[in-house]
Parts: sequence; structure tokens; C-alpha cells
Amino acid sequence: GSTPTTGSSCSKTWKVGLVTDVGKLSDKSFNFDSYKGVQDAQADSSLCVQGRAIESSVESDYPKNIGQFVDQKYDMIVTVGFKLGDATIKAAKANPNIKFVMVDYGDFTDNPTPSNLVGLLFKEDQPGFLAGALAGLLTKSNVIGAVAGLQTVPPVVHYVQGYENGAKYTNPKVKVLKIYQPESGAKDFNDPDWGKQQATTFFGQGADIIFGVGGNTGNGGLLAAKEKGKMCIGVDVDQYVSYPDVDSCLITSAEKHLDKAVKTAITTMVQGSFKSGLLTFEMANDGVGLAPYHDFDSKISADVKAKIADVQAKLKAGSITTGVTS
Amino acid sequence: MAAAWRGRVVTTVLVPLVSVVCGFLVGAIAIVAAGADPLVAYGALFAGAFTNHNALAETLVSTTPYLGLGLAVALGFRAGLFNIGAEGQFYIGSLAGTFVAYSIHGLPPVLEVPLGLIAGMAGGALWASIAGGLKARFGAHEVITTIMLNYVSFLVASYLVDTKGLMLAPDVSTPRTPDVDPSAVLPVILAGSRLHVGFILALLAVPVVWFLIERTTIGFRLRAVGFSQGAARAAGISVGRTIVLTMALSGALAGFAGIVEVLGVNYHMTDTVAAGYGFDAIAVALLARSNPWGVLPAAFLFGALHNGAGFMQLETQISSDLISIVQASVIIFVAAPVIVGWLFRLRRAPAETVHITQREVDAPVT
Amino acid sequence: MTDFLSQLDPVSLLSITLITATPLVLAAMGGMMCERSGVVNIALEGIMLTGAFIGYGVAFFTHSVWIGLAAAIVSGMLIATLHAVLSISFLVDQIVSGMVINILAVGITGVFYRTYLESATTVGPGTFPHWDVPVLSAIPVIGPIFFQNQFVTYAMLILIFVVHFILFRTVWGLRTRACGEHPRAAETAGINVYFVRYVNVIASGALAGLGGAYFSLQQIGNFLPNMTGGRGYIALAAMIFGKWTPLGAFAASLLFSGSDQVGSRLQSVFHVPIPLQFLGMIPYVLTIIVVAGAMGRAVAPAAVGIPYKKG
Amino acid sequence: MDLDVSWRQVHALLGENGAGKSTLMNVVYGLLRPDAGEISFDGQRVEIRSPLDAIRLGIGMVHQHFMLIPPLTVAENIVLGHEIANRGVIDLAGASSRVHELSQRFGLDVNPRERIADLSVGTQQRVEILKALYRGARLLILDEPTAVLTPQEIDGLFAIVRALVAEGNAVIFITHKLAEVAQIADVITVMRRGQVVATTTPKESSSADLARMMVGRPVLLRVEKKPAEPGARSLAVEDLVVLDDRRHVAVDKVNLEVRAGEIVGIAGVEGNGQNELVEAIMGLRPMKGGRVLLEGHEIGRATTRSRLHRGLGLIPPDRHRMGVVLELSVADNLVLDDYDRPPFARWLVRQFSAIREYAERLIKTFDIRVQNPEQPVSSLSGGNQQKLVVARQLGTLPKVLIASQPTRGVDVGSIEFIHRQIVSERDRGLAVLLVSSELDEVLSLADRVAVIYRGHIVAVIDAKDADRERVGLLMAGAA
Ligand SMILES: Nc1ncnc2c1ncn2[C@@H]1O[C@H](COP(=O)(O)OP(=O)(O)OP(=O)(O)O)[C@@H](O)[C@H]1O
Ligand SMILES: Nc1ncnc2c1ncn2[C@@H]1O[C@H](COP(=O)(O)OP(=O)(O)OP(=O)(O)O)[C@@H](O)[C@H]1O
Ligand SMILES: [Mg+2]
Ligand SMILES: [Mg+2]
Repeated sequence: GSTPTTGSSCSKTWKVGLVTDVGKLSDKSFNFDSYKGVQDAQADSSLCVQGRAIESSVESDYPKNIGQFVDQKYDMIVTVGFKLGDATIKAAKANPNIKFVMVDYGDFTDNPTPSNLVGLLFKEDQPGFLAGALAGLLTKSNVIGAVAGLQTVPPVVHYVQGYENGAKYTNPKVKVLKIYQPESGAKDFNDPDWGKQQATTFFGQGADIIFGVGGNTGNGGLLAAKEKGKMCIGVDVDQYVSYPDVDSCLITSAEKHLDKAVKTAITTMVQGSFKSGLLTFEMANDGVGLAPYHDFDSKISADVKAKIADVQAKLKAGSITTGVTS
Repeated sequence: MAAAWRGRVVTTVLVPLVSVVCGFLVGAIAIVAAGADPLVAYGALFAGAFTNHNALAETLVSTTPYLGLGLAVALGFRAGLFNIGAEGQFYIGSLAGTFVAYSIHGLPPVLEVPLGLIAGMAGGALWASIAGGLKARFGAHEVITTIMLNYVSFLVASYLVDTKGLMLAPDVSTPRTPDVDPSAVLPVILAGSRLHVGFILALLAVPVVWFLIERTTIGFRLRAVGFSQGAARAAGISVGRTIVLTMALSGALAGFAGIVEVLGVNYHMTDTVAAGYGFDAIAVALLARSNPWGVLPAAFLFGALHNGAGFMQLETQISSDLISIVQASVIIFVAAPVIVGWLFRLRRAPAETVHITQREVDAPVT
Repeated sequence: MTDFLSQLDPVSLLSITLITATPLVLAAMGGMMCERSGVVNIALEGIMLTGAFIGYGVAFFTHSVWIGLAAAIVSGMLIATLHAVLSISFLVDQIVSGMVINILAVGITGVFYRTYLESATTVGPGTFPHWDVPVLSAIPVIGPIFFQNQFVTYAMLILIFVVHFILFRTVWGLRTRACGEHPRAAETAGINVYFVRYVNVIASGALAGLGGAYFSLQQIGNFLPNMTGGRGYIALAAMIFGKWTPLGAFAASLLFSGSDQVGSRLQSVFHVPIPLQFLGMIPYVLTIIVVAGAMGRAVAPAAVGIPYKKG
Repeated sequence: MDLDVSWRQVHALLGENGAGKSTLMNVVYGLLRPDAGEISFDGQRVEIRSPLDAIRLGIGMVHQHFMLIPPLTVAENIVLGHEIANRGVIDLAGASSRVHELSQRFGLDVNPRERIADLSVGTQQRVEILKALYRGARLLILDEPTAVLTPQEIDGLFAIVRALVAEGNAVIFITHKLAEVAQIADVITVMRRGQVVATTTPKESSSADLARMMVGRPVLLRVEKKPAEPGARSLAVEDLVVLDDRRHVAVDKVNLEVRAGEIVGIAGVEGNGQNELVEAIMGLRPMKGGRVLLEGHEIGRATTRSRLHRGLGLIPPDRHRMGVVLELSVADNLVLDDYDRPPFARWLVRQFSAIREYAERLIKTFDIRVQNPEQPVSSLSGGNQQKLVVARQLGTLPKVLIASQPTRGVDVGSIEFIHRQIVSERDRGLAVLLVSSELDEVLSLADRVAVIYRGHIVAVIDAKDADRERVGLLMAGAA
């Protein structure tokens, strides 16, 4: 759906451009979800947004693709993934009239943040922790697994470590099997078959819950759980909606609302409330969380639900930490 | 004589030109099938490649690696070697050059830049020599070995860049090597753009490679081996050494392309491997009909396509994979000039088919 | 010890190895039919990708994985026909032609995935059902490995024997091998070399197309750009490693996919800190060693790669 | 052109190399399409579009270069294309017994289960003939069938040919050897440059007549030369052992010496180790044992390049594979051995004016017919290509020349020229090792004749004492 919905009520069409990293839009992960935020904003006729994306194929494309939007006088440019960090900061400094949104990057520590740049940072360890806490309570075998994307991508690691710590928090006896996908170019975040086989291996080791973290690769893990009648936990978005094929095994999803965050950033611009700096999405501001239990709502005991609500409250309040340092 | 000359013009200019046009026509069909207007799409492609702000400079930036890589593959073709490994050599060359460039400090640019370049070329050369050596010593077909070595090189790159204590920069949030010193950087030659000295170097590589092939004894040796290993051997030319040398030269050019990309554009390397340069390089060399001068327009075309693709996607939201369709179609028409001949009734066009695979497979040379 | 065994879980290891070897074996046998008749096929990757895409696309719109399967095979045959036309009739260098198809496949699947499938978030057509073979599937060890699979894996297992039989026991196989070794001799024996090569190239497309269906219709129930991820090249390696025989290719594929699985297990179950990159190199390095003749020279059909010109 | 072949006859087709004999027969066998004209068979006009059409008519052909598939068995090769099969599945047992039966009937002794790669050339030829008979051939075309046979094997073949004709078949027998024609032919057609110049019989025309018809002018069938005046030992081979590609011993403890000013000819049926011997002497193939001495210096470890520079010269047996680079220019080919030495190169840069000057000189001296030195060698006729190879070797004034099949595939005029060059260089002190499968060439050119059989030099005979019969027997291993 690329036709801009410029209704008559729009005095100005806000042009929002998104630049992917080399993972491309089809990754069912960072790029896909971020662009969904742009598309959602476009679909929202009250915002008068027209969104476009450019996919990068090599690293040196990043500055250039950002430049394409700059040249077209876009109002806002969204860059996805920490790999575009350097290029984004540089472009932001050079183009103070354009708003920049950086997804998954918050490394402004030694740079003064340009006033037109906002970084979206997610505490993935928190929903990971919560998902782990749930898994720890629901596992019957005391073995759970996580099938993850690249270890070199920090959010992936945050999710997994949070998951592991969360599970041990509610169930000290639990054993967590985890595997990260080996780097291989085209298959990064895009190898569901591999993810599926890893999950199957974990079932052989007694696991009964799989957390799939890492785009299509993680989705493979979910699929395996569905086929083998095990439980599974989705990631990033409520996968009950985004990946209905596996709804029957999905107990919940560890959510980081990339799409909502991106849409929020766009909305602040449209409404004139854009603020630069770091937007941290965490439990405390409901920026991350756990998706509904959906089909499992009736199968999960009230006791478990209460415990999870308790953990969530404590994370919110900061009275417990996930033990994950980023 | 005049007829022969005209024949040459037809094969070296007209056939590639018509092929490019045909390739775009096929691409247009795909665009229509994908629900967009080919005129709009190609208009955007053109604008993105040439007329937008800085577009031409960016096209030249994209052209730069294709020059080195296209020359690398073309050089191999001339010796009858099918180097599918340009991509791997590109990475290994980048790694070696980057390592040297960020490790050295305090030297003036006139020293540091050449050291980086030399290390990059040496890395590519060594990596390519593996395939060359295996062919010379054991008769292992270079197509298979270079394909396999490509994958190995990706994994080597990922290992080196992702591992603490190796090439991973300390205190960075993304896996990448440290940045090279400013004194190792190839300076920008067009203010306000990213166009850097590396482009000039890559341009200069064209006549250098041409001279090497056509005017030097090395080039003669290489062509003799490419045409007839048996005759070359009987004339006392060491086929094995020539194969290794050719692969090394080819790899050096690919490594050159890699390190120039680092020193001119990125200043560091990441573990991200998704370029597909190796295949593009073959396409460039085929389009150039293995002639170094032909690499010039061919690389320019590929640079323009690569650069224009972004704006085309911006305007039409067609996947940039469309470029692959155009490229593949162009190669089809170049490699099968018969089709062009039919289409345009250039019946007299003495468009011989491109032949790369060796005429004779000799026993391993010891 | 028992702990080690239960951690190793050999039955599941072997079962997964067999499953993940499926597309490798199929594509390798496709490459084999092709190369045995004298045509190099480095287009396996592109053919599989096309098969995966078309198979899924058709299944998506018809709601039938079986129609999708047929489409995957037919599309593989069609794109292989392009390889045949270019390399046999137009005498295009076979490696160039194969490479073109790989690039083309990325382009076509990428563009049309974006246009027609990417935003579809409804439930897909699903995957082939799991079929347990009565009686046999109950055998310990053997049963779970061989007789509790899905269609493409069963087809692969059967096709190993079919292809072996065709190549080495039938008239067609003899003629195929003749065309790959000495096409001129075959022609003087009254064989239409072009016909034999065309049919074999197209057959290779059918096999690789079926291999493509493994990805989208057997394992995932979805299509993703580039989802074959270079397995076509590993299949090529398996074909060489297996010395151009179906059983050899089967063994090589098991070795490659097995090393992959063992590598993962070392990380996830045994926590052995071997960098995964090194394990990932195994198939490629093994292939290089084999091509270099260290494990007995792999002898390709003599005429493979050389376009045949009549007269 | 016209050609009439009758049943129960051996029809010899005679002509120089390149006269068009093979081309004509390829048309008859459906491998090539005629541009004009027609073919009748058994009085019917027929159109032969493919070998299959030819086979259906009962035409069989044994090609000059055998059409056998080395890794397949005899039976598989014979039945290929006409398999005995049961619903697509080959009946190899049935095929074997069919082959056995046929080989019994015509006295063609072969084992159907053996792989072609393991057979001798003579046996392979029998397989080829069986192949044709298996397909029901009534007209059998034999394209230069004797080129690879010993005189004794030739007699065996002739017996088979006569048996075939006696059964009512017809045989077209292609050759350019006059003696064979007299022995076997009932009718002779002589071709020259693609045209029939005469149809005659052995009784009507003598060998000299036939030779004149072939070439278009009287030919000297013998080489004129003075007796040799051998000097010092130039090339010596001691206890040389060389392996072939399959790692079998191809040259077995060979001792040989060639003195300055003499021509030593090596006679032997092809495939008895000649190529391996030559390649080992040139450093193109590793030696397994023994020594090679050039003017008393051991060169066994030297590279080909340094051997060439030290005064060895080579005319390789296979012009297209080893002699010339077809795609390069005449000038480039003339400096192929010395392209990187002064004056043809300074440092790494080639010196084109020096190369051209040198090339023009050689072209004139060796009478190479070219338009200009820059034209590619592929545009030269075979004879001129061979003259180019000879010019390149002799142009560097070597001390020893290894001439392997120096006149193969070359027209008579060029043969004369090349022979004269070799002899005159000998007279100036060149040592020549001549390897040829043409016994006549060896006998007429050599001063001493060495006979090679299965990798052994079985005899070295002075040219005066060497007669066809004796050498032929030695070549067959009857020592
Ligand atoms: N279509 C063609 N047009 C022109 N010349 C051709 C054509 N086909 C073959 N020739 C040439 O015709 C000549 C006849 O070749 P052919 O092989 O028939 O000779 P031959 O008499 O069998 O010689 P040999 O004794 O060497 O076998 C060769 O020079 C060949 O290159
Ligand atoms: N298929 C062909 N089509 C056209 N021309 C051909 C073909 N084959 C060979 N020729 C040309 O025919 C000419 C004769 O070739 P060939 O080597 O057979 O000559 P030849 O009759 O043996 O001559 P020579 O007496 O010098 O040995 C050459 O100029 C060659 O380029
Ligand atoms: Mg002939
Ligand atoms: Mg000739």
C-alpha cells in the first residue's frame, strides 16, 4: 500500500522516509516492524503522512540512502538498526531542518545529541525477563529454549539474557537452552529452517517452551513448537497477529513496540511536540511488555497470572532488575 | 579490412549497447507485472543515478568498486580462468588492508595510504592464489574452489570482526573494526560529496591493466595460457605459475576494490556480508567482453544502476531487486548475441559467443 | 555416559540431519542429471529459490500445498529450460548461463514477493502433512528417522533410488552418460544429443524445484526472499563430493547437514566454545579438499561444460 | 562431385590430407548437411538428415577418430542408441550375448564386459566395426582405419574387410596410403580439394599415377639426401622411465643417443610410448627414472623453458593442441618460445618492432603463406601452420630438434618443404630425433631407425638395413 492517503483535510503532507539496514524489509524483524510503524502512520488519515522506504544492500549505501530522502526534502527520516548510527548522526548534524529517528540505537553518550535527532531505545531485557518468568512457571520439564538471531546484534542478546534470568527468577531449577544463529550473510535473521531444527533439537533435550528471537530465524523456532505441540513465545510484536500460523502454540510475545514507537515519533513531529534525545521504552512507560495470552488465557492459572503481574509491577517499579547490562 | 573493422564495432559496441536496451525492456515487463509504471520507475532510476543532487558523484562512488572487480574478473577471463571468487577476495583484501591501516599510526598519508592499499591487494592476491594454486597443482576447477572460498571468506571476515581481541574494535556497540586514522583515508576530491581519490585510482587501473595484458610479457603469457595451455607449455611457459600469477593479479584487483571502499568510504569494516559483488563483477566483465576499456562503461552502468535503485524504490516502492532482473537480462543478451542478432536482423554481425571455460583441460601441472 | 547420550540425542540428530539434507540431495541429483549429460548447472540455487517462491505463491492463492508442489516443480522445469536454451541452443557458456539464472531468480522472487506476498499476514497455506508410515514408523531408531517425515523428504529418499536406477540401468541413463562423456560419439550412434541434454537439464529443474518446495511448503509454510541461502551451492558441492552418483550425493549431503547440526549442538547443548564460523566452513573446506583430489580424484563427466556443436 | 559405390566391392577413397574425404563421408553419414546435391541408396533417392537416418538405411561408419566412450564397457558402447531394453531398462546380458555372437561370426575377438579405456587401439577398432555391424550396416565406411595399426594388424583388418564384402556388403575404404589401395581396393576414387579427379581401378593405375592424381603434379616419393656425417653426441637418454597419464609405465628403461648431424627416427605404432618419451625429453612430463643429457650435461631436472634455451627444439605431435596458439597472431606464435627475452622484450615490455622484423624474416625464409604477420594463426591452412612451427623451432638455431609427427595432416607440397628443411639443418650439424607413425617417413628420412614397442626400444637399425617388412614386424613386437 504505497498510495499516500492525502485527504482533503491535510494542509500539509508529512513525508517520512525509512532506510533499512542490509537486512531489508522482509526480515520480519527490525526493518519490517519499523516500516510498519511508518505505514501505520500513513494509514492514519489524521496524521497526513506519506511514507517511503529504501533498502540498503551494502554498508556504504547508508549515507547515500539517507541522502536520497534529504534531497527530496523529507520531513522525517527513520533509520533502522544500530548499524546506521554513524551515518544518521552525521546526516542529522548536516540537516538541522529534518527530523531523524534512529531505531534501536542510543549510543549518544559521548556525542551531544543533535536537536533534530531522537533515538528509540528499548529495554528488551525486560519483556525478555517477563517472558522467561512465564516460561519458568509454565514449563513442566524444567527445560526451556531460545532460538535467536545474530549474537552480534545487541537487542537479540538482551532478549535472550533477560529471558534466561527471568526463568531462573521464577524457577531456579530451570535449564535454559539457547542458540544464536551463525553469521552467514543472506541467511542472517532469515533462516527459519535452521531455527526450526534448533528448536526440534531442544525438544529432544526435553524443552517444552521455545522463545523465538530473531526475525524469520526465530519464527522457525515457533513453527517447530507448533508442529510438535509445544509452547512458544513470540518476539517484538504480538505474533498472534503478525504470524497467525503459529497462534496455537503461542503463549505470549515479548513485545517491544517498534511500530508504535516509530509511529509515536512521527506523531510528535506532526503535532509539533518532537523532542530530541533518547526515547527509552521500558516497562515503566509501557514501551515494552508482554502480549495477551490469547488462546492460552484459559489454560494459564490465575496463580501464574498473578505472579507474572507481580513481576511486571516490580520491574516497573524498579524493585527488581533483569540482571542484564547492556 | 573495413568490413572487419565494422564487425569489431558491431561486436564490441553495438551488441553490448543493444543488450543493455533489451535488458531494460525485460526489466520494464517486470515493472509492469509488479504494478508500476516503467517510465516512472526508469525516470526515477535515471534521476537517482544522474540528475539528483550529488547523484553523479554517488554513481561514481558506486562505480569505483565495480571498476576494480570488473577488471579482476576480466583479467582472469583473458587467461581462461573463471574467477567467481572476486567477492571473497574483496573481503579478504579489505580485511588485510583495514588491519594494516588501523594498526599503523603516525605515518604521513603518502605512506599510510599506499601501505593500506598494498596490504589490501596482497590480501586479495593471496586469497585468490589459493584457488590458483589448487588448479595449478591439482587441476581443481577454479569455479568450484572460488565459490567455496567465497563462503569461507565471509566466515573468516565474520570471525575476525566479531571476536574480541582480534579485529573487533573495543567500545563499539556494533561489531566492526576500529576506524582507520584520518591519515590513511583516501581524500574526497569533490567537496560536498563522497567522491574520493579511490575513483581516480580505479580509473587509472584501467589503462594499467590494459597495458599489462596487451603490452607486457606477463600479459602475453597469460593470454597464451588462456588460449592454449598445451602450446604454452610446449613453448616453455609454466602453465601452473601463470595460473597462480593470474589469479593473484585478479585477486589483487579485487582486494584493491575492497580496500579502496574502506579507505574511501567506510573507514572500517563490519561483519555484514550481503553485497553480491562477485556476481556483479562477472556481469561487468562479460558486458565489457573482457576488455579493460570495456570495463569502464560497464562498471559505470552498474554503478548507475546500483545508485539509482534507491531513488527508484523511493519513488515507486518497487524492490531494488528489480536491478537484478535488468542485470541478468543484459548479460543474457550479451552472452547470447544470437538473440540480439535475431531481434535486430544484424545477420552479418560476426558476434561470436563468449567463451570462458578452457578449451582444453590439461593434466595437473607439476 | 547416559547423560552424554541423552544430551547427544542421536535419533533426533539423525532425523534432523536427514530432513535438512533433503534439499541438498534433491538439488545435487538435479545437478547430477544435468552434468551427467554434459551441462554444468550452477543455477541450482536460483532454481530452488524460484521453486520455493512459485510453490508458495500458488499454494497461497489456491489454498493447496499440493497444487503448490506441482507449481514448484513446473517452475523449476521452466527456469531450467531457460538454462537449456541458453547453454545448449545458444552455446552460451554454461557457467555464465547458470549465474544469470541465479541473479534473475533473486530479482524475480524479490520483486514479486514485495508486490504480492510480503504484506499478506493471513494464515498461509501451511505445510505438507506429516505422514507416519504404518508399521515401519514404529521401529525404534529407524522409524523416527526415516518413516515419520513429510512429502519432500520421502520423495527424496525414493528419488535417490530412482535416479540411480535411471542413470545406471536404463537406456536413458546410458544415453545420458554417453552425451556427457563424448557427445559426438553419442551422435554418431544415432542419439540426439540436444534432446538428451534438454531433457536432463529440464529434469534437473524438476528436482531442484522440488527441493525448493522443501523450504516454503514443507518446512516453513511461507516464502522469504533468499530463503535458500546458498544451499544450491552446497548441493553442487555435495554432487562433486559424491562423485556424481546419487548415493554419494546422499552421503555427502548427510555429512554437510550433519556437521551443521553437530556444530549447533556443540554450542547449545554442550557449550563447547568453538567459533561457529569454523563449523560453518566445514562443507566448503571439505569440497575444496575433494576437488583438489585429496580423497581420490573426483572425475567429472569428460564433456561437461563444453557446448556441443553439431557437424 | 559424384561417387558410385556398388555392393560386394571395396571402394577406396584416396586423397591427401584435407582433400575432403572425411567431410564427404560425414555428409553420407548424416553428420553434415550437403549444400547441394543428392544421395541415392539402393537406387532410391534418400535424404540423410542425421546418423540415425544413415543407420536405418544400413550405413555404418568407423570414424577416423574413434567414436567410443572410454568409461563405458564394450557392450554398452556397441548397443548405445540401439539398446536391447525391456521397458526402458537395459538388458545388458542380452546385449552381451548379441555382441558375442557377432564377434564370433566375423572373427572380431572382443570381451563385451571390458571398459574401452582398457583396450588397445586395434581392439577399439574392432569394437567400432562391431558397432556398425550390430546396427545392421551393409555399407561400411572405414575412415583411415589403418593409421593406428601395425602392418600385421592391417592384414587382420583386410581379412575382415574381405569377409564383409564376400557376404554381400560394400565397404568404402578411406586412406591416403597408396600401397593399401593396391592391396584391398576393387575401385578407386581419387579426391583433390573437394573434387573427384578420377575413378579407376588398381589394375589401371600404378601408385605413381595415383600419387600424381592426388597432388596434381608428379611427386618425389623419396627424400633426396646425402649420407650422414655424424659428429659428437648431442642428445642422450639413459635408462629413461616415464609414466603415462594413468600412471602406467609408458617408457621403460630406454637408452638412445642422437649425434650432431644425424637423424634418428623412432618407428612405432602410435601409443607405444613415443609421446611420453618426447615429453620427458622436453621436460613436459616428469621422469620416473634415468637421465637425459644434452651435450653431456644432465638436463633431467631442468624446466622446459631452460631446455629450450639450452638448445633443444620441439616440433610437437599435435599442432593444434601444442604447436600453435590459434587465436594469437603469426608473429606472436613465431616468438612463443622467446617472447620475454631481448630483443623481443625489454624488462617486461614487449618490443613489437623487433618481433615484427623477426617474424617477417622467418615468414620469408620458411615460405609461410600469410597476408601479414598480424593475422591470427587460425586463418592459416594446416600446412602453413606446420611450417610456422618448424620455422619457430629452426629459427632459434637449436642443437637438437625433436620432430614429432612433423608432417601430420600436411599437404604433400609442405611435406617436401619440411623434409628438405630438416635434412639441410642436419647437414649443418643439427641432431634430429624424428618420431613418426608414418613408417615411410621414418624410413626415408632417418639415418638410423629405432623401433619402439610397448615402451621399449626393441631395435636400433641402420637406415640401409631397415626394410618395411622387418621394421613392421619389430613394431608389432615380433622380436
Ligand atoms: N563447411 C566447410 N567449409 C569449408 N571448408 C571446410 C568445411 N568443412 C570442412 N572444411 C575443410 O575441408 C577440408 C577437408 O577436410 P576433411 O577432413 O574432409 O579432409 P580429409 O580428406 O579427410 O583429410 P585427412 O586425410 O586429414 O583426414 C579441411 O581443410 C576442412 O578444414
Ligand atoms: N569449417 C570451415 N569453414 C570455413 N573455412 C574453413 C573451415 N575449416 C577450414 N577452413 C579454411 O580452409 C582452409 C584450409 O584448411 P586446411 O588446414 O584443412 O587446409 P589444407 O587443405 O589442409 O591446406 P594445406 O595444404 O596448407 O595443409 C584454411 O584457410 C581454413 O581457414
Ligand atoms: Mg579425414
Ligand atoms: Mg590440412
